[in-house]
Amino acid sequence: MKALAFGAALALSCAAYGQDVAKEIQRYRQMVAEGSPAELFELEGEELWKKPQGPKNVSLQRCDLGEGPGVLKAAYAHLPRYFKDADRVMDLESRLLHCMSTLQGRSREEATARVFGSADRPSEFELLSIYIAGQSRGVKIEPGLSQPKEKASYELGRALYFHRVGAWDFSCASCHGDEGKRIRMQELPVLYKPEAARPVIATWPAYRVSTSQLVTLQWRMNDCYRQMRTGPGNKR
Amino acid sequence: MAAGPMKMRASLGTGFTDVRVLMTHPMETGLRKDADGKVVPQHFIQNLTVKLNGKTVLDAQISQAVSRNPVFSFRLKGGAKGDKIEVSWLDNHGESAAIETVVA
Amino acid sequence: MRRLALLSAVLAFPAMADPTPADVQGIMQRDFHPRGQATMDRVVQDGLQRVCTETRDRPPADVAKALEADQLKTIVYPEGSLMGDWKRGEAIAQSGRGLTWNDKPGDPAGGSCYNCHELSPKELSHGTIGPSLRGFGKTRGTGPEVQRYVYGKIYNAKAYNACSQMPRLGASGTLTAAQIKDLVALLLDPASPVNE
Amino acid sequence: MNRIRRALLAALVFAIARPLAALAAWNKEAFSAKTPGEALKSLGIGDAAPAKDLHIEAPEIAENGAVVPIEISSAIPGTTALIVLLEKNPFPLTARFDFKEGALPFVKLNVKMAETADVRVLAEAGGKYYFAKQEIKITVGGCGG
Repeated sequence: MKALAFGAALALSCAAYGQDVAKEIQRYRQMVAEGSPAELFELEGEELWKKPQGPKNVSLQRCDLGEGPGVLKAAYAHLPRYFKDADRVMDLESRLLHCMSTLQGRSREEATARVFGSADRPSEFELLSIYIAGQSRGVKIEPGLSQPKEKASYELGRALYFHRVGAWDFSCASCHGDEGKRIRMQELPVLYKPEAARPVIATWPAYRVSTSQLVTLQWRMNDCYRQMRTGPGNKR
Repeated sequence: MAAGPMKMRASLGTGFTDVRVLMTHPMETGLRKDADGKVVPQHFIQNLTVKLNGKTVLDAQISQAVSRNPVFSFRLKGGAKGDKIEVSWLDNHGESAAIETVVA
Repeated sequence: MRRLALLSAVLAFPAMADPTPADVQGIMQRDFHPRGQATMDRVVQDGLQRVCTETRDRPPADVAKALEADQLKTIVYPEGSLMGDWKRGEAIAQSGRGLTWNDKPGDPAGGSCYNCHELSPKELSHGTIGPSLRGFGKTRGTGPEVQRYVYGKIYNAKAYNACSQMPRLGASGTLTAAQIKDLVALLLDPASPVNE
Repeated sequence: MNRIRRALLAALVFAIARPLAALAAWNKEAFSAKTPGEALKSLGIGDAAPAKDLHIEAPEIAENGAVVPIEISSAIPGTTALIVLLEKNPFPLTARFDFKEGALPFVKLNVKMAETADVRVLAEAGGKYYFAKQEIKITVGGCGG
């Protein structure tokens, strides 16, 4: 499906030759995916999930990610969602931070000192994220949308998606607004449409080939804003 | 980055055993500069050894041009449940690591 | 919560109906941070950005006309020929650097042209957000009027189409006059690979 | 499944102080060679014949030179070694695999390529050398910033 749209876009400019380019890039991506070391990071994430840490020296294993304390199955697929104990909507990282604070007794300053890691050393959030996301394989992505605060978050996210800002006047929709567009060879999913967003979001967190780095959705959005020429969403 | 985890999977194919091994290693070329503009010294795996039931079946020498966090697939002749496969590596700093698995 | 990035920023906001661009801007000002050359004024919308956001890039014709006239005034044309060197232009078109929080201020920026446009047929990796510019100069020639149009379009695309998705590469301070001239040459010079 | 997983975890990196270092040979001269010709000379390889039975499975276009997947295999009887050269890299020799009794001449790996170039694979069989080549185009991915 994706490959078809991709081929069609190219065919406009360079006919049959474009089909070959699209096919080869597709083959490249498939071969890279088969040889991805992402599983290594899932193992590291599992160790971190089970490792006692913080002043209380306990692990995160009793953390409630929305499906009940310690339940990882399908938890990632149903985030972000509203949490009564915090009276707000949380995504995976903010919920993990909540657990680090309540269960492990860690300070926000310490726990968020390093939100995004490097190729040499992925961050705690990145390793935990890929492990937890791995427990939602095959589960349909359905974030919370029934509670009033969930609806309000959704509406804000939607407004932000179309908000043109920054030195280059971009919104998310500048690139992810129309079907069949690309940046260089990268197809751009129209992310405000759930049917287009689901299969893409399901591939995150991801092992990023260009930098050999493990990255999360928060990183992805933050780096989009970098390239939209605004400031970052994290203080570092 | 020091040696991180390794992971290995061995699966029986028709007439051979497929071995896939993942290793955490920076594979620094010695040509890359860090954020401060300093050259990151060479640091890469040079040797890779695959053993089947204690006997070496594959010896590899590799260069810094192998990608970071290397992934290799090999094929061993035949193979049966219970076969023990061991993969080890040695880098240019003299660091090494190994992993073993039993074909299931 | 501020330290965790964007999603949480949005999620933390209290319930309300139909957020306006002003609401969104408030959140960005609260939760985004300055870094490097990306200072906080980057998250404050200018009038044009505000109108385009509010109208989903389809402003009423009279508003669009007024905005375009306004933007046209920002364009500064250098003296003499507007054609530079297409070879340097090709390098500028290839580069996606400049103005981000991790670019060094003062380092030469690129135009990111290939991210969105097809130009030289030798470059297979080109985007499709903007129209293909392959062969652009073939039918248009190299006359002073077309040079002036191309220079102006690169300098401030919004002067020709108020809610264009193309950055205002001159007006935003991304590219210098000399760089824009090199891009004009890349598009118009008969010797440029674009016009093969 | 669970058992396998436990076994895998148990096997995680045991640091070793075995005489691997003493046994391991790494052909410094060949790996330091700056051209494919010099590298082959250092490996003691003279003539090589083109061979249809030596297969390279690689994409013709790679979106990113940092990770280029290559699968190589030989159907030449008696193949004992496979050698990979990336012709335009600063140091072309990238890998040499020596297969003993028990291993099939097959390997899949990811390599870094500086620019569009040929990947050249050589096979050693019965003291003779064979080669195959494929061009891989390296393009730019993402926004390039």
